[in-house]
Amino acid sequence: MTNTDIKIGQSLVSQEQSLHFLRQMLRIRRFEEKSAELYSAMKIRGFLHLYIGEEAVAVGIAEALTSDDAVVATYREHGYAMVRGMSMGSIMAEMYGKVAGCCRGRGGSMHLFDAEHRLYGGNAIVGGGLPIAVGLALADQLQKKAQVTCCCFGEGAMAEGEFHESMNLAALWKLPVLFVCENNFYAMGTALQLSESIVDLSSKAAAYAVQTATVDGMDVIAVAEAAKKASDTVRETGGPFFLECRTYRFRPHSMFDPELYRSKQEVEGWKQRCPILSLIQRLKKQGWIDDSGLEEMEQEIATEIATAVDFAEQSEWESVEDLSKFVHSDSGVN
Amino acid sequence: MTNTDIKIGQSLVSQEQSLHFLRQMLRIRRFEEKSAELYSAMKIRGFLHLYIGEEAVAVGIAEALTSDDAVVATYREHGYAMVRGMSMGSIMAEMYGKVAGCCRGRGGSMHLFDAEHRLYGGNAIVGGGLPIAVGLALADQLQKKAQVTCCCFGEGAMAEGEFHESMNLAALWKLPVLFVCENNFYAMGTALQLSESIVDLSSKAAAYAVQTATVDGMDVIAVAEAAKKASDTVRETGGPFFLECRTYRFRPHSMFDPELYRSKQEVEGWKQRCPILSLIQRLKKQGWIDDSGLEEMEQEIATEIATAVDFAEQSEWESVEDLSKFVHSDSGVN
Amino acid sequence: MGELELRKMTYRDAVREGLREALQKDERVFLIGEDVGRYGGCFAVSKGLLDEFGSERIRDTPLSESAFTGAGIGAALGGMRPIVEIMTVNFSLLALDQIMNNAATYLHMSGGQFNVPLVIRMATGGGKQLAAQHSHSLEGWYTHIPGIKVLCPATLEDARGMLWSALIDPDPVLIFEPAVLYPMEGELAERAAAVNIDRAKVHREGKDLSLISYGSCLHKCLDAAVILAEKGIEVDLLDLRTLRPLDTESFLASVAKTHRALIVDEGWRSGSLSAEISARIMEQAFYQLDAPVERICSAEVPMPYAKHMEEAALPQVTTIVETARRMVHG
Amino acid sequence: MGELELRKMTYRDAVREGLREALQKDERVFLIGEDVGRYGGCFAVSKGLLDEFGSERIRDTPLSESAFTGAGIGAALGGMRPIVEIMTVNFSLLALDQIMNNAATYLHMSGGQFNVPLVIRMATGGGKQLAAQHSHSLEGWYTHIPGIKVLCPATLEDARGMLWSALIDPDPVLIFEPAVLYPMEGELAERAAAVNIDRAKVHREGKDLSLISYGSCLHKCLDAAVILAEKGIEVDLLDLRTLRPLDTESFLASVAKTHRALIVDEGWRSGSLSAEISARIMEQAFYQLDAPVERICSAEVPMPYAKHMEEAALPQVTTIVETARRMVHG
Ligand SMILES: Cc1ncc(C[n+]2csc(CCOP(=O)(O)OP(=O)(O)O)c2C)c(N)n1
Ligand SMILES: Cc1ncc(C[n+]2csc(CCOP(=O)(O)OP(=O)(O)O)c2C)c(N)n1
Ligand SMILES: [Mg+2]
Ligand SMILES: [Mg+2]
Repeated sequence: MTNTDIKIGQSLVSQEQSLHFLRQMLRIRRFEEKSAELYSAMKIRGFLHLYIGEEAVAVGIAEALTSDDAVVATYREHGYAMVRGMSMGSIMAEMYGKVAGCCRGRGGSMHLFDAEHRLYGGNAIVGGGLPIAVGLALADQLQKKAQVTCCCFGEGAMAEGEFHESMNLAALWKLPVLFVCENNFYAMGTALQLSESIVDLSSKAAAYAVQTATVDGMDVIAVAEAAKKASDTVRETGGPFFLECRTYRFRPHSMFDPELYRSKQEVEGWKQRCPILSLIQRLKKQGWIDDSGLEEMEQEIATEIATAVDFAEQSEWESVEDLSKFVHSDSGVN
Repeated sequence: MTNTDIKIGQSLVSQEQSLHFLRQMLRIRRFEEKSAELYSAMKIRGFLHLYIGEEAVAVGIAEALTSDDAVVATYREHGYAMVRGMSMGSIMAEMYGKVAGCCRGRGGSMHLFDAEHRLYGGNAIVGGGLPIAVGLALADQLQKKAQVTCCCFGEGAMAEGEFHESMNLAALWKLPVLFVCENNFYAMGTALQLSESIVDLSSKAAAYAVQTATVDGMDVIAVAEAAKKASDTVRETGGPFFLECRTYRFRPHSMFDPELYRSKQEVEGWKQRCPILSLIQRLKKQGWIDDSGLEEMEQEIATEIATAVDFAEQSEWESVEDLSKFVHSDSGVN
Repeated sequence: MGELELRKMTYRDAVREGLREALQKDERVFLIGEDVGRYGGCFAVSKGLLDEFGSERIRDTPLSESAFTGAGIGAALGGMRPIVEIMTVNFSLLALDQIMNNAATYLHMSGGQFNVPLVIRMATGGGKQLAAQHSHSLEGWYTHIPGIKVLCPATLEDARGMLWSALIDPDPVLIFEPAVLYPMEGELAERAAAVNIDRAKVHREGKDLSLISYGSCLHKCLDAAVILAEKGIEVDLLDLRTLRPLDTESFLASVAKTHRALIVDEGWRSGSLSAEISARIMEQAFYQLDAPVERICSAEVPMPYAKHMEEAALPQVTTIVETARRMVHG
Repeated sequence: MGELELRKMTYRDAVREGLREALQKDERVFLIGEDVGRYGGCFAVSKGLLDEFGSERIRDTPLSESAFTGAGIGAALGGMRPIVEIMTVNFSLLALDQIMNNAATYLHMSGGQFNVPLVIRMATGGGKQLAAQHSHSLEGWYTHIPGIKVLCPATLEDARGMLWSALIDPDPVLIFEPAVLYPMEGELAERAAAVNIDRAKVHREGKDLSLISYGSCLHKCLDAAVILAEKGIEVDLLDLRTLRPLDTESFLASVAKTHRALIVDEGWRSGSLSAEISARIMEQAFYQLDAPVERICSAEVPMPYAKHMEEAALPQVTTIVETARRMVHG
């Protein structure tokens, strides 16, 4: 192994790439910490579902996707919005409900959309995004476009009928969908074993004749590697793949959650495996980053966030005259 | 093997029982042949889904059920209505739309109900009966009643989300449901392989941690035996069981079906395996029935059917004044 | 010229021609649903199209209403022009989450970024003795949902022409085909003329009473109108055609002329489309009314199987005639 | 006596007390739904009940709206008295097939053999900036379905009392709890008094205008009524309480007195419950009206997230006041 490479997980990752992983995870972490603050300050309202603890998943997955690929996510999608390339400003402004937000303030935290980066939401109905992903992949197949549609959902969504129907269609029609299950072991307060008669999620997916893999969702490099293999398989076979990422939600489900359903110790145990801290340790051991370098990165991110908040603060409110704008397209669109 | 017993399939069945099987299958066959006639004569209207070719399933399953057990069936349920003990008259009158019908003419062929024999329909929404069966079994579990709820559905229903959700609940909560999949290889005109990414249906069910078995649905004794094992398992474990019965629909899906989707040869091939003819051959070989005995049985059944038709013809029409009767219970019911 | 030559065909044939023309005109168009291909369509509407266009464009689906409807939404977002066929409105309840929470909201939720050029067709209505789970007439109910358009072709011309108009609409359009109309015969010009999907159509002019209807009930109203004419009552007969958005102008114009209105629809009475129309007339034409607006709808019961019971539950010509006479002559 | 002692509590507490009393009174009663147990209910309504009654009677379910709602129907058929909680009406679309095609039809389809003593509770309505997929107000829409009853408690008394009345009803009853009301404070007597579920309630008597509402909008009407009173306008304020079947008598009696009616509900305007009420007044009280009945409903848009936009979409006190004034003074 050359000294320009580091063996982490099972793979060779360059210094540049591993620092990029760190930066992306930190950007999500700090952005959401700020969002939580702004929620308490009543700048952000509605539901706010934080991704804190699960950052390695979105960051690792993003590595395997091209700008032509599509992403369908859930209400816990800030991470995906960022890794897809959306600016913090357009996301923050959206959560402020301002016109400069990616959806002109109509969507909020649960509904981040971006045509340019092919992010198809932000869906607040559990399981609701799966059929959409199947359809996007069907459109690609019919148009002979070699694109992947990445569909992310929580383990809780797997109990919904739409999971069953969508997996079957994707497998039956050999559609290029990368199903990414973010298994954080809880659906709100319902533990996986209270939700599924079989907790080995890959074996559930296998029952649709779909290729599967399970990866440690707290290890960004492992996720990136697994996602690469998975997406390569999708590109080669043109058919679906199911990737389970085992991760954990450090924060409450949303901003109103007494967390009666899990113990402090359990949460603490998982925090020991924080994807960001562990990567930092490994990078330091490798001598690829030191405290000052880290400090610098934190500074840059802090500035980026401050600029985004500023942008959101400065932005205008949509005029109420435009309330029914976008209920239908201005004719012409087609 | 003693001469009072006959080794058919893998099991020992008495002469009495095998003649009973034959009579039950013939009753269903002849009753439905008559129904088809009466449909052409416009005495019966709406949809009429015939079970002809599949009689071994209902007859074999019925053997494993007690009068305390419940049955939830589909729109193709004449067979179940009969084997549960409903009179041909109340079924025929129902299909005539007469007040003497089991549902006072409100249900018709697709909605046969009978509280006395615990037949909970007759459901015309594919997959719609599965959650109901889960609930009936849940009620039994909560009330500590050692009863089985038998839920029958076609293989096409397995693609519906309700199949997925219901199997998971039954397995997760260990509910006494006997799921009987009548795999006749077509859902209307859609062949199994065009409907499921995996055509081994038992393996699909196994993905819910449910015990499974597959049986030749054209062999009534094999079905009876498999059903007995299955229901015994449900009674012992208190949990669900999935039994696939491979069978075939000799007739069109309903009365309007050009059958463009399957070949005459395929149908002929399956007709060679007619569950009734094959049982008759085996009984004759065994010397347990001869042509005169068969003739006698046919005569008795013909009389039973004639009486039923007569009963239906004689019955009154519900008065239109009672149109909205049963939209709500007469208070008091609870 | 072709346009002028009239050909005898059924409503079913007209829908099929609309589908064929759309599939020929735009390769982004495909038909997806249960048994649309090998079976030929549960009402034989798509019979023959599989051979003509192949299994990619005439796509049979498993029994998965929610997923294949959602897949239609996704395919529309992905650049295609899907026509999703849900066999009947009764099964559309299983796809309602996809329709209301995705198809109808995507454009607005995304701040105008993602329109959904999707068409969903389904058969609707009772009258065939299919009982409580197979006889719903929910097209009026669907009109409550912002973000979608709702059409109900009552004529061969609309059965053929509305599909293309719906396909060129950038947003989701639901087309409800009354199942009892499929065998209806009529004549159509060789080539389809484009039809508008924003105006009601006056089928008969009259000064005594505005008779407002759509779909299968339109034909009961046409029969009633003939009988009423014999009795000297001239009705202004409107076919709403597009149920959302409603062409309020047309029925207000009619009421301004007749000062009396009777609405006939097959939905259950409470919360029927008729209620909305009555409320709009109340709000916008109250002072022009000589008598209260009345409704004839279906009885509020799960549809019974028996023929005489089903007839008692559905709007009938005699009821329309009697009600109209009472309203005009008191 | 206990009955007379009043205790301070929230609407949320009142619902919880109703649940607790029902669970204590009848062992056939159990609560089933997503996160009703360990989480304590997504709105903390069932908090504490798991410890008190155990996981068999306070049953957490997987995310499977259709199956656990259908399981509730089956359990009711099997002799239990299930209370199915669907977190919010937005998710009930996934269970609508079970509700409309099974719960509402079983008794009639079976010719009276199988009644379904089931209660389904769900939160409803907007006002919390939850945007297009989480702000539906569909209780009025549900009233279109024959075979079910629809209740919407607007007061603490009804929040606690309606549940038991629903449970002793032999047929399916849907209870919609406006989510914005959960924190509302008030006082209740120690012991629950049974409440009727067939009559509307007059909250204020007045001769100038009938103000007809229910649920969260009732409270906007109460505020409006105070302002209007200051302006010398006395409204007759009705809380419909039971949305299906509607207590038509009460609002007709009110209109007979005031000759003017304004209906306020949070549903989308087209096809709203208000339309049905307006149509009934048209049909049965036309000649008593001095002015057209009017409606204030939600704008026909998927609910936007931004606060000012959501407020613009929902009925507001100022609109009610202005409309009422115009209607009375012209
Ligand atoms: C169909 C539906 N039912 C219920 C809800 C309420 N709800 C929102 S998130 C959630 C839990 C989902 O858990 P999971 O799929 O594991 O995703 P996670 O939140 O853990 O990321 C529930 C029950 C919903 N939004 N949609
Ligand atoms: C939810 C739903 N979708 C579609 C239909 C129309 N339909 C009735 S039977 C049927 C095929 C069902 O096939 P299967 O489950 O295999 O049962 P079989 O008829 O073969 O016994 C279809 C598509 C329906 N009744 N319900
Ligand atoms: Mg989870
Ligand atoms: Mg089948």
